[in-house]
Amino acid sequence: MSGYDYYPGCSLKGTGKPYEESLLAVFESLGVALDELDDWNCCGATAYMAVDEMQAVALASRNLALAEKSGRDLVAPCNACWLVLNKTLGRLEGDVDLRDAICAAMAATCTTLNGEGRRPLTLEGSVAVRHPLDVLVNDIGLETIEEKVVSPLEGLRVAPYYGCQIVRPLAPFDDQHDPQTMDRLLAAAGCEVAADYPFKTRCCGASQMMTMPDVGIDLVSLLIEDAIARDIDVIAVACPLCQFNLEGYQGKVAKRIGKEAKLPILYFTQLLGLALGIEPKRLGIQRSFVPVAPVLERRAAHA
Amino acid sequence: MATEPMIRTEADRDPEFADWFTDLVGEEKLRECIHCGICTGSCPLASHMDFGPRKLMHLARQGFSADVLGSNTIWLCTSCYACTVACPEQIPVTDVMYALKRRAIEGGQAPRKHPVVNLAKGFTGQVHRRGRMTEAYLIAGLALRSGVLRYVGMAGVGWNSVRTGRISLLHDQIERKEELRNLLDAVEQHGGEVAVR
Amino acid sequence: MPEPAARTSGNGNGTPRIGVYVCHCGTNIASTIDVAAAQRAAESLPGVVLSREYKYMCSDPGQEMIKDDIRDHGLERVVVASCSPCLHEETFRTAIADGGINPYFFQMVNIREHDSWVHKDMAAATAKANDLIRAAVRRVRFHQPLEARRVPIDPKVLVLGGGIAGIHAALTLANAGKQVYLVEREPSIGGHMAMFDKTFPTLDCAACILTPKMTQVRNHPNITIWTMSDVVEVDGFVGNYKVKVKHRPRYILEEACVGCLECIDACVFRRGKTPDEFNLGLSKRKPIYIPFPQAVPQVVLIDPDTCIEFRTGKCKKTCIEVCADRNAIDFTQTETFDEVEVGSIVVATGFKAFDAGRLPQYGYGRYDGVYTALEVERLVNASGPTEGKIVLRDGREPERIGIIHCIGSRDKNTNVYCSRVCCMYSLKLAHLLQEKTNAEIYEFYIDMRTAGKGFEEFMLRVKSEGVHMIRGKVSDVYPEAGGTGRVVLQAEDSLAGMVRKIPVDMVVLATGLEPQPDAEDVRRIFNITCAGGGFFMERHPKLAPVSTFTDGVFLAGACQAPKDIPDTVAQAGAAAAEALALIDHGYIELEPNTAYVVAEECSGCKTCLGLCPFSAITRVDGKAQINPVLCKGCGTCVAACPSGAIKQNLFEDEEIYEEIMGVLAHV
Amino acid sequence: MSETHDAGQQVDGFEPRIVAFFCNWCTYLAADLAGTSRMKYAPNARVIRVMCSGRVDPQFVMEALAQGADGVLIGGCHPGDCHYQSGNYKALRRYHLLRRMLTDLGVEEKRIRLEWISAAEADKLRDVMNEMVAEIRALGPAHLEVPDESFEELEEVTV
Repeated sequence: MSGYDYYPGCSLKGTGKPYEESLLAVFESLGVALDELDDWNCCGATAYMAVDEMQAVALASRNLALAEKSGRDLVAPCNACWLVLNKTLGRLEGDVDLRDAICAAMAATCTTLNGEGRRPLTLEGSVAVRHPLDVLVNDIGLETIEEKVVSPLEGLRVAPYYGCQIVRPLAPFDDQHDPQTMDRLLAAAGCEVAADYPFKTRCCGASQMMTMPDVGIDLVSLLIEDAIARDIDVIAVACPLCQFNLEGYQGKVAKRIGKEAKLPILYFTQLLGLALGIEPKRLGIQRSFVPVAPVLERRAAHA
Repeated sequence: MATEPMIRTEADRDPEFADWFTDLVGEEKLRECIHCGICTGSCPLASHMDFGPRKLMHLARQGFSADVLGSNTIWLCTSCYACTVACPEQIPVTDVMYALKRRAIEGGQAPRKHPVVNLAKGFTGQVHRRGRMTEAYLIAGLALRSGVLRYVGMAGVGWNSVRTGRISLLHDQIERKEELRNLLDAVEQHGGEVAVR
Repeated sequence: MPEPAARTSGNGNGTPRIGVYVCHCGTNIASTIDVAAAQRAAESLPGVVLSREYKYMCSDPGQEMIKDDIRDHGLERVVVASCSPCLHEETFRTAIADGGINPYFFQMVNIREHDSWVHKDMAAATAKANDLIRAAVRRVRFHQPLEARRVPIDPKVLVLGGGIAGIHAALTLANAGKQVYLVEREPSIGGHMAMFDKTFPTLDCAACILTPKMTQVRNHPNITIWTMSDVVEVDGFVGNYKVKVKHRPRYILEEACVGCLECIDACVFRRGKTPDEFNLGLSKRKPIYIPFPQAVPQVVLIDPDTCIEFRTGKCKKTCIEVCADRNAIDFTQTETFDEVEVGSIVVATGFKAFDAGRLPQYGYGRYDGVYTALEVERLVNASGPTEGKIVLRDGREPERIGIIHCIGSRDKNTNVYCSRVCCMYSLKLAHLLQEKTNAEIYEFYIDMRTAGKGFEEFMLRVKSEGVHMIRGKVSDVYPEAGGTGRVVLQAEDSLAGMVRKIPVDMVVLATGLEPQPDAEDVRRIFNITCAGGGFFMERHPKLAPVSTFTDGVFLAGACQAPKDIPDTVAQAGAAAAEALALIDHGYIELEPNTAYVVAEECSGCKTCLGLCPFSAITRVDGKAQINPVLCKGCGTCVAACPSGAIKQNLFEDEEIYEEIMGVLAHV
Repeated sequence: MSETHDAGQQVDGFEPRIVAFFCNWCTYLAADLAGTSRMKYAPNARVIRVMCSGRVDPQFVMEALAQGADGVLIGGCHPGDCHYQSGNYKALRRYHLLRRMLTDLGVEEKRIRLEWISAAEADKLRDVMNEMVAEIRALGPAHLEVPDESFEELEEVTV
């Protein structure tokens, strides 16, 4: 049972495409299998929870049920998916009535394919849902990764940005207030980690950027302005929504803070991929809104 | 200029709402709030709220349902959980916000054209139909329902996304849509509010 | 007392004449238990010749009523249903003895703590009371006349902990002429108070009021000070404790050292390299050092972890050279032990300041400008690491200072209780810091708790001095961009109804008070109890606040709960007074609940011999024999005796069987 | 403070009767503390005070069951905390033997319970009381008729 099942979540098929591309490329380069879960559905994210709680739990549960059949851990790269799936696991474990209701409904309506054909879908709640940061650092290991780094990103000053939902309210693999996993991974990739960046777990505005743009711009401006003031070259992220919010609106941010804002926002997998010597195109670097080349060139000149 | 008096009488209170609210979390935790304000202090959006989570929860405990459900506070919560992990009384504030959102939507107290509500409804509608969410349609739907104009300023982002191949007009969907829809309908009939913790 | 075997005396039908009294305890009992019904139910129980209810049985009229009834109605047994026997068993026994019958012809029924206070349903609570009263009535018929055992009290006292609590207790006892052993684990007595600068609300200098007391302790002929020492074993019981004390080596002969400190100057280390414990690491010390200038005893010590001689054996030992005439340095010292006998013990082990590193969100250890309150006490202290100048770790003087209350207090993630002193010491530090720096000072508080003599007035004074009061707990501490060295404090200003961000140069974390980390070990050694949170538990929160459940062991100071200096000193005095009362009484009466052997029934099987932890049982002429002086009355041997030859006073088998049948007899 | 409602007074009328033997130094005081803290718990137990859980003769337990108790609770100090050094260990040893014997006689294990409850653990006392009442209520009344010979067997247990 080597390798992992992979739950991309909706965003990684859309705006988060570079995350998926770079994640798959990195795992392939490290020789670790990542197999997409068959017929996964949306996790429900934060929106479903605001409308119907039972349905939200049911949505996540179907994925958990599909995933537990292989006996492998499930990798969920999107922070929101990761939290929703993990929170649902906790609630199913702590609330027998809830679990019974969901199991009954699922067995009656959903199926899965096993050796004997289509069978009603059952749920035990036995799968472990993991974030790629956790898997890379705690399973694959920094030593293994360091060995495979061929092009360390020396001179690149990177601020690790974890966002909210992989450290709150649950923090199974890192410190809640001062997480270090991404810091260590970026250091392994040769980056200069900006340990002084104070907002590594501060909210990016999430879906408010769509619904109340003024509010969203406010939050992102704080994050970008501080990074610029600290001479940071790149902010590294671990969530598609964080990436989109931090990168997509820098024109508006510039107006808000009265300074130029052209700060590349890259997935930690993209940076790690570069260090592993993977072709930038395979990492989706060209899909960035903010040009990345100037920063990389400056680094090359520096090195 | 019209002024809204900041005075409430006992007649404004809705005791049933207060009871419903305090029962959301076990062990009477919601009654044990010590008003330290760390929820509001840690909230990245408190500065935009009618009142921060501390005050909102106090109003709810007192049964001022109209103030609570009519406030923008619950719609501004981004589920970042900063308040939840900071609370010295271990109140799961974010989950309480979810419950208030549901109550407002179910009771029809949510602002009719509020973009957050529209986004949530658009999102759930899509997922209910197709099992997955496609960003292009989510945004388009939001723009249509909440008034197109406020999204004009966002057009740059849309163009960038198309340019870099990060947005697709193809609907993403799952194979066994029918099964998922039946599951969602089945649990909806089961119904009922699940305790927050 | 001419009272023959219980069963045969009394009212003609073989049962003694029993009186039952049911107490209302105001409304404490009567609001949940139908007292009148319980009284009527008791009336019809076999042997009961009289049953009464009364508002407060423990009051004088209540006691008089019992005494009168014994005389007027010829009562031979008394049952009182009221509160816990821990509270008033003694009261009623005394009254009954005054009334003229043996005090042990009495049984108490706990219908308050065990019944009315813990139940809501009146029918169920009343039924329970009836069962318990019935059991007591059945039991009391079998009571035997007994006499309390008297044990003499050794007048020596052991005081554990040399902070202000231990110092005050020791002095009080010594001044009354009692021999005191004062055991302190640090190299000097003085405790936390020695580290403080000024004390609230009067702002007297802590050293000015503490050091004279420390000197008194040193010079007192009745006090033996043992520093660097721990109690490792306590044996015995009230009046007769045997205590084993371990002395850790300080590598200095205490009698020879005169405290000239020349060895410190002579040390091969030109300057200190080890973080100084007393200054909380804000300064450095050498391997040979004295904890602080006014230390008692005035004796240096050597830290073997950093001393070159200990680490390599190749030091020039300049310290020994310079001490040639006194020859006080001894690298060969090892642990030694003392065993002393004392009659009573005062535990005054104090508190530990909450470790601010447990809350990384407040930046302690991460940002230079963040200090704990105790560190700031040292900073503002004229004899501290900066000689009282407020200089930050990066060398700057602060222009803005934020004091954050309730760090490690009032938070279910750390400690749920209020640490009680932090509001006041924060105000004090605000005053002192403002006096020394002219900085703008912000107090971030949740509730300002200033209950105490002169406390509210002090708060008003600090407010009038212009300190900003922000009602809200700081949620974020993060460094300002641009390398200013400042950190930004973010909090809801709940009075203004908005979130505020305030950049400050210095943050003071008002850390709460926690039990000592080894409180659990101390608790075990002294056989006392820890309450929630780990503080030692007093026998009764109101009526016995310095006693413990172990007779002869008393509590003083912050080891019992967070408290300020005045309360600590008051409690230390009370603990000393309780010990003195015990000593001056000369003896203590013990429950006559010892076990005894009915020799005819003993089969000599030896089962009991190994069971007694106090070696009270011996075998004489093939039969077990119990030494009543050694027996503590646990009854373990009684339960184990296969032939039923061992019995226990006050807890005879038939008494317990009657109770069992009594509680289950209702229809 | 969380407060469990009186678990008593059920419609079906079965109210478990529990005899509780509490040691004087820990569990009895925990029950006192529950009182001073005004905690609420099920009113089904009747407490009999002994100096030490080591005093609880297995025959007391048998007698209680024979007299109609539906359950017996023994409360002592935590291991290492015994006021008499080791009485609670003796109690524990006897408890294991006694329970094995009672199981042989058809008495459900849950009817006999030994708990270490320190003087500070009023909340634990409350929880144990409520839990035990609920468990025994689920079991129904005990119908124990102790054959005489088992009292003799007890003597082995006793030692």
